[in-house]
Parts: sequence; C-alpha cells; structure tokens
Amino acid sequence: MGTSRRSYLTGAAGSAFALTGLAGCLGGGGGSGSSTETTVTPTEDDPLVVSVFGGVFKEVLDEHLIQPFREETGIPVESQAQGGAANVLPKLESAVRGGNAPVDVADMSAIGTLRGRHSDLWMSWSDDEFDNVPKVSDDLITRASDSDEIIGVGSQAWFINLVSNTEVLADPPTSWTALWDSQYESQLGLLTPAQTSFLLDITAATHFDGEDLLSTKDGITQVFEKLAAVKPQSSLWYTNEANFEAQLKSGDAPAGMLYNDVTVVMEENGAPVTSTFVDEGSLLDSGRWVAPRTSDKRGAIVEFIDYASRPEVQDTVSRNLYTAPTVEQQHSSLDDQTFEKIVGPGLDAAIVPNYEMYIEREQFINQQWNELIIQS
Amino acid sequence: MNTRIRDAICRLALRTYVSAVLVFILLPLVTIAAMSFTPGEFLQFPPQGFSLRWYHELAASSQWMTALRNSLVVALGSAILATTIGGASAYALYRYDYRFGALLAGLTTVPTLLPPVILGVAFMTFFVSLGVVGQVSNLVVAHAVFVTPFPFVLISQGLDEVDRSYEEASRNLGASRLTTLRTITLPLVRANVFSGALFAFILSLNEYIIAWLVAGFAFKTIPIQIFTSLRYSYSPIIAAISVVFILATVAVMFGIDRLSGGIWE
Amino acid sequence: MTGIVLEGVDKWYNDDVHAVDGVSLVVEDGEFVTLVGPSGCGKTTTLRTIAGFESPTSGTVGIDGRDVTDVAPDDRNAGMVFQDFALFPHMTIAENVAYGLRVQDGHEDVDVDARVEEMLDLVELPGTADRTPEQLSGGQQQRVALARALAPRPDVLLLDEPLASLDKKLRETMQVEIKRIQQETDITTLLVTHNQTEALTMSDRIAVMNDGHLAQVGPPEEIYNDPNSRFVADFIGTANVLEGTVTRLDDGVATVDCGDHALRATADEVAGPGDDVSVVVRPERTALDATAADGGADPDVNAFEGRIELRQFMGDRVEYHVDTGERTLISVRDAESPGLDVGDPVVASAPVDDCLLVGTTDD
Amino acid sequence: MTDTTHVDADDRRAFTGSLPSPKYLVASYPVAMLVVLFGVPFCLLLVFSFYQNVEGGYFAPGFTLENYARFLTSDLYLGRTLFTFEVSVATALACLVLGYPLAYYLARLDGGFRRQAYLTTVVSTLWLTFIIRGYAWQVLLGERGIVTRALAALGLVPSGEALTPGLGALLVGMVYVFLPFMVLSLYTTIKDIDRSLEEASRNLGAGPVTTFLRVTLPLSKNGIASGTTLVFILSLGVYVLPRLLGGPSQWTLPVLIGNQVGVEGNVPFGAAISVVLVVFIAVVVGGVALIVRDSDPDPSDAEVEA
Repeated sequence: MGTSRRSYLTGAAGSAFALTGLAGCLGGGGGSGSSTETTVTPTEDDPLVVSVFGGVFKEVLDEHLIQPFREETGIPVESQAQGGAANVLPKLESAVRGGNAPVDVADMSAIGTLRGRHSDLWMSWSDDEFDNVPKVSDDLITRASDSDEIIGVGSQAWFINLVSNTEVLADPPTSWTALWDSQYESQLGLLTPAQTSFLLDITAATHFDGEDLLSTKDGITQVFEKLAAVKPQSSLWYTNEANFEAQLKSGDAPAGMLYNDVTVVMEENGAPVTSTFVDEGSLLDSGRWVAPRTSDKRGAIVEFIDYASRPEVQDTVSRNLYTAPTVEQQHSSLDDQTFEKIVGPGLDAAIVPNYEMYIEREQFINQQWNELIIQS
Repeated sequence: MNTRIRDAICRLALRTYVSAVLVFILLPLVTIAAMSFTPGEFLQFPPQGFSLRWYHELAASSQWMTALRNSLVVALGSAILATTIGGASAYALYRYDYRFGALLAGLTTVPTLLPPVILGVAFMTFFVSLGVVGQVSNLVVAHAVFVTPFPFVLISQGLDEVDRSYEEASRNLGASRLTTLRTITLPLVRANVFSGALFAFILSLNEYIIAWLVAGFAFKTIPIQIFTSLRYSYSPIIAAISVVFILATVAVMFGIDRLSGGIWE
Repeated sequence: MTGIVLEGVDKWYNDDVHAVDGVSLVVEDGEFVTLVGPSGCGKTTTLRTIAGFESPTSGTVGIDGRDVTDVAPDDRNAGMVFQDFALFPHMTIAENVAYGLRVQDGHEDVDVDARVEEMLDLVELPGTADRTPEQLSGGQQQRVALARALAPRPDVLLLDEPLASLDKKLRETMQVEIKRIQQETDITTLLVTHNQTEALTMSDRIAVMNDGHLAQVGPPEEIYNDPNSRFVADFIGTANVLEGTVTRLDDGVATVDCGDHALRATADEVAGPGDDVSVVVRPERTALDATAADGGADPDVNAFEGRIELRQFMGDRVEYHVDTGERTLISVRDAESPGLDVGDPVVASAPVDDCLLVGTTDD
Repeated sequence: MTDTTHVDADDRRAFTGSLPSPKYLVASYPVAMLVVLFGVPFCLLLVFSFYQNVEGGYFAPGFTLENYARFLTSDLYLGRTLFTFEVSVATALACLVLGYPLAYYLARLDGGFRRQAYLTTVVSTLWLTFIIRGYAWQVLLGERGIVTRALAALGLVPSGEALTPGLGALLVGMVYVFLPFMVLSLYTTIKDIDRSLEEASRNLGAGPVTTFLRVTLPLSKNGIASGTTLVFILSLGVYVLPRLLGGPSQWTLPVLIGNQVGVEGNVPFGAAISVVLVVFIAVVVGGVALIVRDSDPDPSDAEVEA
C-alpha cells in the first residue's frame, strides 16, 4: 500500500467531520478535538463510567475494585458491562469519532487496545502521573506509537490452556502437539475467531521455533498450512465459552483450549475437568485499562487506573477471578499454591501473541481463518 | 377398501399429525418455562424442585432491569414513530391517488422483507456518517423503520373497510378535514391503529441484530443481554427472562386479537 | 335567494368519461326536485358536485345565492342523506344528530341538546337518543340520517337514493315521511333516485337525466303525460312505444307510418313529414274490446287487432299484453271490468289525443 | 387501494388556490421519513460498499471495487452464498410439507373455539425473539436435552452426543421459526376455497387423496407460492439461528455480514456482501413475481395475515 494508514484515517475523519457539520445540532457539537487539557471532576450525576467484561468479571470487579475505589477516594464511579471485546471496538470507535464516548475507562483486550491506537482513540499519560503503574509488567503496558506515552495499562492477564475432561481422558494432553494428534480426532473444542484463538501464535511456537515467521505474509501462509491439519481433531469451533464448557463437562468434546480461569472455576464447582499449563507455554492474553481521548475526566481516570494497579488490589482480583495479576511477581503477595494455580510456570514461560500481526494483516488473516474453519 | 374406513384413517392420521406439530411448537416454550423454576445453579430438565429463585434474581439484577427498561423505551418509541409513518402512509394511499402510489406502498412495506442484518449495517453507516453515535434515538429510528410495515398494513386494512361515506357525511355536516380525521376516521380504525402499534412494539421488543449493530456501546436491550449472557453461561436466569418475555408477547397478542375481533378469521 | 343553481356543470373523469354533460338546473327555495335517471346517468355525480365531493370540470354551483363551486364540502351548508345513511357507528343517535352542531363553534350544550330533541321529535323517534345506530331498524336509521342532516339548519337538503336500501313497504312509508318533513321544514330539497315512483309521488318537479344531461324538467304530471322524448316516456311509467315515419302533418295531428299501421298522433311542432319518430301510448289510455263489438273505424281512435298473450293480475287492476302481429301492446284495465283470457281476440284502441309523438332518438 | 375514477374535489382547489394540496401534504410526512430514514441509509450502504477498508483501523472514503471482487472471486463467499440459498430452500420446502396438513386441518375445522386455540398456539411463537427460540432449541438439542435423549432412546442418534451445533439443529430451528408464517399463508388460502368444490369431487367418486391432488392442491397454489416465497426470503436473512444452533460451517451470509461489521470491523466489505444479498433477494422476488404474475403472490399480503 502506497498511501500511509494515517492519511486514510485523516480522510475518514475529515468526511465524518463534514457530515457532522451537515447534521447540525444532531451531533451535540461533534467536535472531537483534543480535550485532554481540561478535566472534570466526576459527580453523582455524572460519574466516572468504567466498562468491564460482563458475567463473572463484572461481579468480581464491582465488589473488589469499583466499590473499594469509591469508598476510598469518594469519587462517584459506576461500571457497565460491555459485550465481547471484539464487537465493542467498532462501536467505541464510532462513538469517539462522534465525540461522545459513552465511557471514561474501558477494560479492553490487547488487540482492541492496539486497534484503538491505530485509530487514535486513546488518551495518553506519562509514566510519572502514576504511583503504581510502574509495578505493572512492562509487557502489559501499551504505549503510543509515536511517543513514549502510556495509552493502556494491564488490567488482568489470562491464560489459554489445554483443558480436558478427567473422566474421559485419563491422561490429559500437555503439549500443543495434541491438536495435530489424530488420537484426538473430532474431540477438541477450539476457539474462533483468529484474534481470540491465537492458534497462529501457538502453531508458530510449537512447530516453527517462534514467532518470526509471522512477520511476513508468506510465513503466515506457511503457518496456516500447518494449522489446516488441526481441523480433523476439531469437534467444535466455539465463540461462546458456555458452548464448549457444556461439551467439555459432558465429555462430548473431552479436550480443547480454554481459559485457565474459567476452567479452574468449573473444577472448583465439581466438574470433572482439569486445566494444564502447556509444555510449549500456555498462551497469555491480557486486558488493558484504556480511556477514550474524548473523556473529560482525566484526573479521575488516572486515579482509577493507578488504584487498579495496586498490588493488593491486583491480588484480590486474581484470588477471585483466577486471572493472573499484571504486577511483577515481586510485588505480588499471592501464596505459591495460588500462584501456581493461576499463573503456572509464570508469565515469562508463556506464549505472547503477535498482536501487531493481527492488526496489520487483519483482512488477510480473517479471510484465511474463515476459509479454514468454515469451508468443509 | 371401504370408503368409510379409508376416510377415518385419513382423518385419524391428520389429527395425530396435527397434535405432533402442536407439541413441536409448544415443547420449547414449556421446557423453558419448566426450567426457569429450577432451584439449582444450572439448567435442568425436568427441574429438581420448584423455586422462584431465578425470578427474584432477575428482579434484583440491575443489569437485567436496565436492559428491560431500555427494551421498553425503544419499543415504545419505535412503535409510536412507526405508527405515525405507517398510518400516514396508509391514510395518504387510501385517501388519494398518486401517480407513484405503488412506490410509496413499496417503500413502506419493504423493510420487513430485507434481512435485518442489512438494515442494521445500513443504519450503522447512516449514523456513523451523521456522526450521531450511541444515542437511544438511533435505535428508536432504526426499529421504527424496520417495523413500519406492520402498522401500515393493519391500518390500511382498517381504512379499506371504512366506508368513504362516513367521512363525506362528516365533511357535509361542517367538519373540517382535520376534525373528520380526528372524530370519524381515527375512531373507526382505532382498533387497527392499536393493533399495528402493538405489533410494532412487540417486534421491536424482540429484535436483536439491528439493535446490536445500532445500539451504542454498552447499551443493551433484553435480546442483546440474553445473547451476551449466553456467551458466558446457560444460567436459568435466561430461562426466567424468556418466560417473562413469552408471557408479555402472548398478552400483547391476545390484546391485538381482542381489539381486532379475531385477526385470524 | 335561490336554493340550488347549477350552471353548465360538466364533469369529466380522466379525460375520457363524460359523467355530467352541461347540466343547468335551478331548484327554487322550498322546492322539492327529484333528479331521476338510470344507473350511471350522472345524477349521483351531479348531487355530489353540489355537496362538494366532486369538483366540476367546468360550470358553477350555487347554493342559497352563493357561488360554492370552489368551496369545501364543510362550508356549503348543504345537508345530505346518504344512500347507506352513513350513521357514525361509534356514536349514539344523539351524538350523530348533534355532530353537525358540535363541529361548529358557538353552540351551547343546552342548545345542542334541545335541537337534537327537536329533530328526533320531527322524525318521530323520541327516546332513541342513547341507542347506537346498529340497534335501530333500517327505517329508523333513515329517520336519524334525516334528523342529522337537518340539525345544523342547512340551506338545502340533498338526498342520495335514501330509500334504495329499504324494502317496498317501508319505502312507501318513508316517501310520505320525507315529504311531510320537507313540507314542515320548508327546506329546498334535491332527491336523487332511479325509482320513478318515488320521483312521481314526492316531487314538486322532476328532472329526468340521461347519459349525463337533463332530458326533461317539469312537474310530475307534465313529465308523465307529456314526455318530450322516447327516453323520458319509457323511463317514467310504462309506455307503448311505436316507431315510424311521419307521412302527414295537419292541425297538430300527425299521421305516422309504423309499417303495419298508419297511426294518428298528437304532434309537437318538432316533427315534419319524413321525420323518424316514436309514438307513445300509456297502457291505461289503451282500451281493450272484444273483436266482435266494433266494426267501423273511428278517425279519432287508433285501433290494433290482436290476441291476448299474457294476463297479469295486479290487485286493483289487470295488465294485458296484446300480440298484434308485429308488436306487443300493453294495456291496463280495472280489476272489476269483464275478464279477458289469454288467446281471446281483442281490439286495442287509443284515442289520438293520448297518442304522443316524440323524437326517435333520446334527445 | 383507491379507485382510480375517484378524484377528490379538493384537488382542484389545490391547483386554483394558493395553499399546498393536502394530498401532497399528507404524503409528504411518510415519504420524507422513509426517504431520509430508509432511503438514505440504504444509499449509504451502497456507497460504503465501495469504500476502502483500513486494516487495524476503520475505513476510508473512496471508490474501489475490491470488496466486490473479493466476494466474487472467493470460493469461501460464493460457497456461503450457495449454502445460504440451500438452507433457505430446504427451510421453505420443509415448512411447506410440514405446514400444509396443519393449515388444511385448521381451515376445515368447524369448532370456533378449537380453531382459535390451535391458531393461537401456532402464532404464539411468531413474535418471540429468535434468540429465545434459538436458546430453547440449544437446550433441547444439547447433550442432556430431552429431544436428544428421546432420539437417542429411539436409537436415531448416538446417545450422549449433543445435536447442536450442527446442520440438523439449524434446520430444526429454522423450520420452527418459519412454520407459523407458512401455516398462516396456507390457512388463509385454503379457508377461502369453497368447501363444496371438495364435496363435489367426493360426490363424483374421487377418493380423499385424488380430491386433494386434483382440487384442493391446485386451488391453494397462491398460498403455496406466497408462503414458500415468504419463508424463503425471510430465511435468507436469518442471523441469530446459525449463530446459536450452528457451528462456523453453518454460518450463512447474514452471519458473515454481522462478523465483518461487528467483529472484524470491516464495514465496507460487510456493506458489499449486504448489497449482493439484496440483489439476490430482488432477483428471486422478481423471478417469482414473473412466474406467478397473474395469480397475485404478494408476499407482503401473506405477511399481513401473519
């Protein structure tokens, strides 16, 4: 592509602007110019709005993060459940373009954070605005592409592990190579779409000695060719965890890939399932606290993110959600047994997805992926 | 073969078949209803015991209640808007001749025949282009267009049955066009107007994909909330809200039926 | 002030249907005029043009001395009774009757109530105020429709086939009723009907309409006794019509060659020798006699020999169809007169004075 | 809708007077609303289908045929189009076969109450969100669902295996959702068939089957055409059921559109697929209208009954 991405964006923004002008009063002053200089203090009528993933996530974060934050700082705050990260971003993008982002802080997937960075959606901060953020693992901090400013701070991290039904499989698989093992023909539950599943990274790490291959289109094609061989083993390509959970529990799909935190909860509820940290490394995905740059509550946002990054808050959330804390291990006070259960051999042993690839080659990867999973 | 026996067999086969289809239609509803009364954590059929636990949890959940309120607001708004558009269109076409009358009728009826997802994408591009995103009114407008055919068709039917001489008599007695519309035409098609509005309401209430594409970030209607929840679990709370929705839908349908004096006859 | 004035009213539909063709008609104050004609002759369109539901292509409409051609229906003050009565089904009888007053400004409730009562008394339906239209019989609905039309004190009353949906007995009663009410209120009235009996019994004057234009306007007696065209003669009452050519004309008596007969008929100045004409004879002016009774020819009487083909007993009278070879003549006699049977040879005779010469065409 | 011979008296005044004709005033509201709120979005959909997608970002205004080229040259999308078509045809035919006897029975049922009760049952589900109905079938066809267990007990499916997601589950769900439309379409047609025609046929010695095939079926062809077309068109647009009851290999075009726009953030490509689907539907509707032009197969009429 000859034209730079940014010029496309400017064009798009320009046309949006023109139309906004046409729309007149409808836009409510759709000006999306930088408003980071002014900061408004949240009030009960206009609280700090934090959007988080739904389900158990919201329940736990409400109790162990939102509530304590309000009690300690007195800042009015309310949480909202957002849909799956993937479909939230386009809406957030349109909202920010319209100049009226509906939330002040969002718990965004790493990929979503980067997509937002491409579209220049996020507010940025310098390191010295925070006290606790420096304790967060560097891997889990996202910075602006043209400066050193922070735009996303690790909220939670979670592992995608190999999981299996202990009643059906006496000997649970421990290596990603199981996905290619005909012994598991039509038995595995696998995640879709590509940027949720990260099977490309897993394939590259398992069969191609690392991720360098994924930096070129040819390399990606090569990985896809290898990946095609997992199809016979798949009994279910799922987007809804609940779907696979039911089949895993029943033994319908006795093994597969699933979030460690979800599986641990199932296990504790008495389901015959186990979650295994994989030999080649489990896949580590994570969320970021981000703030749409159109928010006018910069002060409270910084305070909130810093509070969320406190080691003791991180530990409490981890104990309840079984997600991994995002602060470096030396700051964490989790006992070894808990740490083992939720972080396994540690953050460093994990496979970290090549997030940039999913964004730069989005269309190509999606097309290949759809052909892989849809076409029979 | 004896004709009478043959007829009897035919009739019996038909009746058996009809019963089977009715079971097929009712089974899912009955199952959901039964499961919503489970006291346990998980969906079970048959349920182990009877409890209103999940209905209490539903009522106590701010998420579900917010979604319910959103759904009702959107459905009410879009039903009203759709009824004004569909009603005006029906009235214009019934009252006057236009060279492009068929075009107006087509424009009014086509939105229901199009795949909703396409309407959703079209509205998304529309509101993004306008730079108006995340407003509740967006969804109201989108749903209104989607459901407009229903009030249009029902009110057209009603107007069709109204003898033109009622309006003429009114005009003849000195009533202006507007007074006639208000005191004669509208009262005579009132049942159709309400039926049309109720259809629009119920359709909007139950619509998912347009709502999902058009609704703002974090704005959830009940269908969106159900779909999102299904991602995480098959909680009996979904069965409970479904039962509430089924009852509401049946109640409204019953109302429509009473209003229009048996729409199926 | 003149009740209704139509001047050269023309109505075209879609440039190809000429529904009303240059109709000019004056209905005087307090007069009862009936517009009569077959279906599709344009009489209803004419009435609707007066009410304002149709707009004339050309010509003017005047009501009570005012040109209302471009006035909306609600400003014409022309009360109308519709064929199907059009009583508002969602209102009570009282609300129906009051409607015309309610939609006008400046009427006190007590006045409206008094007027409703007065009107219901007028149409002899007291005590029905709180019922709904569907609880009333057809005749009662008719009366309510009349009361409703009259309540706002219209300048003129327009009746569009008001009796068409009633059975015969009721129709006769209502003819009398409508006439009585019209006389009591002394309101200018235009009635549209296709029923000639209604026209004859109720009207001060009759306007016969055919194919969009007025064929003849005049008092009932004139229309009946002195039709100006074959159409009018045929449409109003029953008529024997004989076609032929004028061979002679003297002293207002024409001799017409009808093929098998040479008839003598009273002629208007319209006809001259060589004209194709029709001769009209009313059945009741035709005498029937047994053949043997008469031998010589009376120059003032036209006689036809024939046989009784059909005998219809009508209660007070008997109608005979006489086959005279080329045509069938209809004759009516009192029921008391001596009976004739089918097959009997007879002579049908009509005095020259009662044989009327009219043009062959409808004009 | 209006008789063409009637011309309102007010029209003339409109041309002679200075006020705008109420005729156009009345129509202007729905026309304006529909043009602005329906016509414009639809045109924008078309416009967006020529925009360029920006990877990792949004979209850029411009003109490219890339989106259409991508669709038309990809086995994936052409294959999905075929699949969507097949599923819709299968649904329409299954609804016809399953719905006809029921509609016939209801139309010929004498008792007012029983017919009312049955009809109410049939339409009771019609207005309920696809999501709840899809969810119900997910549960019923799940590995512990009673339908699954019943079928397993009959030896029709292996026991303990979920039937969802899968093609079977999708078809069951589709038929479940669209059967009421078909039944209502057929019901109104069959009800209007004069019963004495059937009796005459029986009277002439034809058996019930012959009577059905020679009399009832041909006379109800309008209902068959409109019901089948309606179900087919509505089936083409279903999004929720393939998502809830099918796996990726059961995804239809609407799901792909939803994914492009809502998940992959590729609005232009989603718009292009939408346009293709609309054209496809228009061609089908036009084709059906041509075939049964003189027998009034107005699908919107059938919808009305619904």
